[in-house]
Amino acid sequence: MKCFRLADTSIDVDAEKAALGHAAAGGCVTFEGWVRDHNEGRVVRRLDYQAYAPLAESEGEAILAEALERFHVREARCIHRVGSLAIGDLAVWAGVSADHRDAAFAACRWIIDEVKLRVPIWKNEHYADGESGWLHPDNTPVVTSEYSR
Amino acid sequence: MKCFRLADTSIDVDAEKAALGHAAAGGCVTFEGWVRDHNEGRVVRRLDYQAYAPLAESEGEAILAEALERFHVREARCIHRVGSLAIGDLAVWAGVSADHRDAAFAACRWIIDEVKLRVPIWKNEHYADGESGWLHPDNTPVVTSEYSR
Amino acid sequence: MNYQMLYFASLADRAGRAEEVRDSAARTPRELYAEVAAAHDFTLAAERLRVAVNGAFVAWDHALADRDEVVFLPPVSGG
Amino acid sequence: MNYQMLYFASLADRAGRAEEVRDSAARTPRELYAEVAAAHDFTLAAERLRVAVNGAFVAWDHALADRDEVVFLPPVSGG
Repeated sequence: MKCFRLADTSIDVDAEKAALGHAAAGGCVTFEGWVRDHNEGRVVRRLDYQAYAPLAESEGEAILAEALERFHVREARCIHRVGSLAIGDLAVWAGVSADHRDAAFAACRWIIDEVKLRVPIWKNEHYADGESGWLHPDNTPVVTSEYSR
Repeated sequence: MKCFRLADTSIDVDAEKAALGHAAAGGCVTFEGWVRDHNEGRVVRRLDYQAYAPLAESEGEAILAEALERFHVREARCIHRVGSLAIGDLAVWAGVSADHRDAAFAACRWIIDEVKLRVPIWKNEHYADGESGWLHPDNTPVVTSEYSR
Repeated sequence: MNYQMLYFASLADRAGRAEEVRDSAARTPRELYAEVAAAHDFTLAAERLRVAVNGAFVAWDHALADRDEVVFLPPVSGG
Repeated sequence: MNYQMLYFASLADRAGRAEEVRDSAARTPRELYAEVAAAHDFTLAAERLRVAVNGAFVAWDHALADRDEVVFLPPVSGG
């Protein structure tokens, strides 16, 4: 059973969360990343996610397996959108169930941090002024820092 | 609009989460407390929550208002069950939306911690051996520590 | 004065009731708790409790008024 | 040897394509990146990139084989 997946259509949050259920779990923490209408002071209209799918899936799966080893958690799942998204759309969902809330919070936070750091997915923001650009992990634009010389 | 509520029937998570939506929010963190089948080494069959409703509601509302002041968040909600619950049932739900995930994680964690500390709600666990007992905030039983002398 | 008492959780079990009207000479929650603790054999020390009057937390030396709703709150365990 | 190249994000924009088959004398990702960077005017330094061969991360001195799928990965920005 895959715990990390890429989705090219809307994420079914209820289905994801149902997979976290466990009679011994007393807490569940989820993170949702939504498409925000602003970044670094610019108005964002929409964005595209591109992924190197085979590696994104294996790396995402490795992160979740590592989370189960590092934290005292029962279940962990993550699903990331690819394609074109509008403001307010759900871009990424991560969820963890655990006996205690300390572990659930810590593991969920760790998973989303690692996904942003390690999984080969790229965000292209489209701005209100008509420009667009690929972003770095810190959400600064690739274009101005690398190519505008 | 009330942001903290007590519920004597199942919590409608979708309705709660919809209230967190905000175009400027890039992240949403939710915590769900589930009825666990074990506590302090004992098998739990079900539990009851009792609340002093007027004070629970005003104190819960105060916690959420304080969260909006302390953390850079957009929306915050919490809903807590009262009455009789079975293993796996959702006992408490807390959710926060924020521009950035740091604030969303921190605020959601703070809210659930404060609710457990300050809101007048009491948990009575019913064990597999037929015993039951009210719990302290640290989940140790009231009965053995205070009354069994 | 008459006070409307509400009891919750372990205190309700101990008192064998969820509420009662008490005719009492106590003028503060501290005095009133000493009285009801003796009456119902409560063993929880006042320091472990909080007190609410008419739905709001108050201090132990708060001045009580006739017909106040007084609640002694055991340590909470929600969540 | 022939390598199946895939390009993503800013590198795909820069190269004007998402993939290409390259006939190359390069024997490691390091040599191959120098070659494609020159061909497509990539300005991202190799130190900013990671490299994957046949769907798995590899070191820059990994020995390439004929028909390998080689991907130079710009800094990621998912989530």
